[in-house]
Amino acid sequence: MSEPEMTLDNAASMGLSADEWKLILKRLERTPNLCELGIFSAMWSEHCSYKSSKKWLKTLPVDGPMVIDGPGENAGAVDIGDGLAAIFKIESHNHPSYIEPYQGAATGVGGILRDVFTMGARPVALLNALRFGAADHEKTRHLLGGVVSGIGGYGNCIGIPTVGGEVNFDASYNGNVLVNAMAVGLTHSDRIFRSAATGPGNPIIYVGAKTGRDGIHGATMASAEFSDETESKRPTVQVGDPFTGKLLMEACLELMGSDSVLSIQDMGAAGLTSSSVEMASKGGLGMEIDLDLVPTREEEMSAYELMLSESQERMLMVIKPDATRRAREIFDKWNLDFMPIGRVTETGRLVLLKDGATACDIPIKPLVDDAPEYDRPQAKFVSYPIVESRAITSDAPISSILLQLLKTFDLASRRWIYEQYDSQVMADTLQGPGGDAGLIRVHGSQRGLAMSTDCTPRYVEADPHNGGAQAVAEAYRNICAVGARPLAITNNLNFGNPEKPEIMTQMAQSVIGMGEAALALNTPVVSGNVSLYNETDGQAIRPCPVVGMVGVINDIATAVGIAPTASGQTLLVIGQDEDCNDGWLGASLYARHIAGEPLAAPPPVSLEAERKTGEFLQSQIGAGTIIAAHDVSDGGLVVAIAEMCMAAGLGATIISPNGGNAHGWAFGEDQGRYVIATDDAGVVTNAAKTADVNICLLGVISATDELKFDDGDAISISKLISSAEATIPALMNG
Amino acid sequence: MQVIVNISLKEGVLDPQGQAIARSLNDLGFQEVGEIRVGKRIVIEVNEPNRARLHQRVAKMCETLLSNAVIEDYDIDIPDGQ
Amino acid sequence: MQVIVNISLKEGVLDPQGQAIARSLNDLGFQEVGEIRVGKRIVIEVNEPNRARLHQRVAKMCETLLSNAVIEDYDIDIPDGQ
Amino acid sequence: MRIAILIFPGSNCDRDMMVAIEKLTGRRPSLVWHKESCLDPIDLAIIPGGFSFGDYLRCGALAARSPVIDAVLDHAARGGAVMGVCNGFQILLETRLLPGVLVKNAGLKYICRNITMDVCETVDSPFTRNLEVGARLTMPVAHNEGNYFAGEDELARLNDNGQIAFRYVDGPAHGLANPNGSSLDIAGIISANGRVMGMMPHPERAISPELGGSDGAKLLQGCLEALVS
Ligand SMILES: Nc1ncnc2c1ncn2[C@@H]1O[C@H](COP(=O)(O)OP(=O)(O)O)[C@@H](O)[C@H]1O
Ligand SMILES: [Mg+2]
Repeated sequence: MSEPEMTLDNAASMGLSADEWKLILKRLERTPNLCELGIFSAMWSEHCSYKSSKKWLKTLPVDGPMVIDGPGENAGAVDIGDGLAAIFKIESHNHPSYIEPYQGAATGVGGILRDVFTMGARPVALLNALRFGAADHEKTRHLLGGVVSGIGGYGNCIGIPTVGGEVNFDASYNGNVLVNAMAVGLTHSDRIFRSAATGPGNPIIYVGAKTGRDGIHGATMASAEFSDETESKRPTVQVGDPFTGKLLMEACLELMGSDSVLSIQDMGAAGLTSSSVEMASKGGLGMEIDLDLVPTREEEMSAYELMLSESQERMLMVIKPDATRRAREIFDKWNLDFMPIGRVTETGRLVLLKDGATACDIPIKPLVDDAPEYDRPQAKFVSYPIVESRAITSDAPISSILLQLLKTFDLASRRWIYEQYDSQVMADTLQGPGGDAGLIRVHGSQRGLAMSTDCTPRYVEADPHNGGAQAVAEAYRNICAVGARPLAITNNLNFGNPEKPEIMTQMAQSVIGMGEAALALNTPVVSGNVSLYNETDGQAIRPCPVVGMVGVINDIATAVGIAPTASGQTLLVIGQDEDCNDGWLGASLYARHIAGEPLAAPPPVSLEAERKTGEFLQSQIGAGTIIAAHDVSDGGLVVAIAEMCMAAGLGATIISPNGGNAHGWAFGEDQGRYVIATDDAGVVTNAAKTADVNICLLGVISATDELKFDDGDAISISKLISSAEATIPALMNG
Repeated sequence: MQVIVNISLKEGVLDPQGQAIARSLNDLGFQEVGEIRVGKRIVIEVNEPNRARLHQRVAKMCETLLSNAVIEDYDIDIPDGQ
Repeated sequence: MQVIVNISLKEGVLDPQGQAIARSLNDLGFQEVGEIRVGKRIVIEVNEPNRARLHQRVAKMCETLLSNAVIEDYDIDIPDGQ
Repeated sequence: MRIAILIFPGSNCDRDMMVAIEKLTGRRPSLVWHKESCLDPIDLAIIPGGFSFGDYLRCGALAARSPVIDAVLDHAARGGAVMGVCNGFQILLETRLLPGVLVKNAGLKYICRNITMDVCETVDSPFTRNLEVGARLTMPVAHNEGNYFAGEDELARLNDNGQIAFRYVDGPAHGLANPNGSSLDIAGIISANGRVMGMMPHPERAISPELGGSDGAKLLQGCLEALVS
């Protein structure tokens, strides 16, 4: 059966533009067949080629003394001391999760874990960043329930603890949820595996699960806008199998310990296509693969289908020729397919055989080098106005506003979510979800790794540049708050359609802000992911450039949590000056929930102050003067204090400010601050003065059930707890 | 009336559970076992005497809640003589 | 041959999943829904031409692995005309 | 003290258990792959938590039919001690070494949180002998199917025979004491002869104060000492 000749229409239906089609004809000097066109379309999709974002990603700082592998490998690698490397990356699975929340989220976790163990690292922790539509939107309950159990379903089964994450609810995500999953792994820094193919003649091995017709063209789907039609088109989504994922992880790690693997690449988006092309192109070599040898679970799969299937739990490796038998034994032990399917060549071409004939013969270089790169136009951004707190506040008592805020979906307890994740398996979790950063022990040592995911989309929308920087600063604060030293970041850029100038502005400006902050805070970007076209019927999501940060603490015994431990401990706020009696309410949660969310500029970020304050906090925690610390973020100072009291089950008496604007003081979201509890208030205060860091006395922890202000306003801590705990369960069980 | 709804994975959708069970049966000496697919069998008590309408309502339940059309098919069986 | 094994919970055994589904359907406006019980429907490809022996082997699979006699019943359905 | 920890392809608490045992005894237990069909002479076989074979069909069902389980059954038949934690408990029920079943949590969700349980008065058993009756122990649970179910008669028998080893008590402020709807708040049971014990909570995750407390160490230590004496 001969297939019809490919035309521009075919190319267009695969998401390629007329110019891109012309370039393919030119490079091949002939018309591609279906399989070849599919390969071009996948490699040149937004998802694989980063064509709209590359220009901006290049501006990010990627170097530093701790960086072993920056962006470009399957995941980033940083030196954490003792000859060890932390390997981590974040990745989105937004579109699949909207279509099938359980499987979409589960395969998102599976995919990011493969990126980490492909590098030879054993994954030790998972995090996530989630965005759902408004709580009262008809789909939210279903999507939240499915996504959370999918994340848990995969992570719990494979046995990697989920130690942190974040979740927001906002109507802009009604038709476009965000599911970003991050994985962190550990290995010896001299035992990292990379993907560049080596040694012409060496065997190419396919391992893992069999190939089916799952998620064909997932990469192009992830690069296209949603519309009502998409929902009815119902593309085949991938189904994850965490059990096979676990077998694959164990088998690969076992094989990597045996000096057999030369290069290895997981099959993620665009499956066999992107894995083979990337391995060959990085090695400057070619590949010849016999598709008839690929293990399949469905009959009569075409070359096109085999190359574009996104079946999960598969890997491609180049191994030493004499290691084949040992390698096969290991995969047999773990009941996984192991199949030599081809060899590395010197031709620089991707040659695929099928049914004894050549199904594809194309040069590899253009697939990668000629992938389009666009400098898409931006719109001139008009910053939201600076709005004074006076224009926003009411005169209700602080306690009643606090209660109201803690009940909102923005601030309510996330327990219903994170109790569905095994946060303790591997028995190294020092702090799971519920604090600032997740903290795990480096197995068998006193060292710890801290990690956090953060982004505040409403800030990014109001001021993309500042919002990009703020995401880094907030992650930085979460790491510092447990006493760890921030090392490096990974990021996931979630935006709408980049062909719209205003979306391009959001992306470009927030990446610039993110880069400035990463540079100033000495946390280079070592990996990341971009998810564009997050739009439904022309309605873009609120921009969400998520930052995932990893830090290290040399002695876990010094780490702190957010809960004060006894009455009498002094509460201080670091990064705020003594006579502060107002605060920045523009773009705050207070403005959103109490004042109808007026368009207003977000609080500015001072990177210099962030760094000074963060380093001061790290040194004080290291010195043992601090009992508990919590960064001030969403909801402001009084929310941070209340969260500490709720975590401790203790009350506090707080000194109210003099004059000024009490609601601005209580709920302003000024950046660069931490609330701490200490028994050594004098020591800490003096040290702050010496370090030229602002510090201000807030009050004292009490053994009562009351958060009390010295003007008499008060509220019961148990009431705050029960209110904050009730919100999400009420939605999900209601 | 009692209605039985069978939910099965669409053809081509991976069934890891079925695979694991098949392998285990083979290991236990049931060599004659080939592919296995696992679905759900939901037995519903429905108070609706009109069979046509019953079928229509149960189909609606399947589409709204019981099955996920992306990966699953359903079929409705209304036993006779009720 | 294709064999269908239906696994259902024994009477008297609590079925929280069935209860939850019934509650959701009621909430979604399906007031006519009463009790719901959720079971498994396992479709097995078996290479055994002799029907009597086929039934016997599948029964053995049920007893050894597919069902847990403490809480579950099974029934075997071998569609005609294969 | 000779201890074997069984490993199935999807076990994921095997290392945690090994580390805990090594910390408490100073000796590394032997690790036994599920395809082995015999066990060297041992004092205790431990089946750790995880998802043995993906927990497909029913938790523990596929694992309970693997070769190493025959060896465990022989060991138990000789009066050998067996302990199953979480998925290990589920597997023990599937082997019928212990009665009853573990079904889906009442909340129909996976649950990972710290629970508190009471040590109950039991038949003489190495698993409870060194623990004070009424002692409260706190440690994590992490499971989808920990809802213990048995017929009325069976439950009465377990209760009357002193086979209930641990019961959930005293819930946290934000939840019920019993995390999964278990009959009689059962968190763990032992066999009539006291030699086989299964429990849902994870003692191996609570072996040092900075990591979830040390009540798990107390529990394991008690068992290990009773088994040598
Ligand atoms: N989706 C989630 N997955 C896991 N943990 C979460 C998730 N959402 C929130 N958490 C946890 O809940 C706690 C509070 O979250 P959040 O308010 O976003 O913290 P912060 O403001 O410090 O970033 C954190 O410990 C976080 O790790
Ligand atoms: Mg924080």
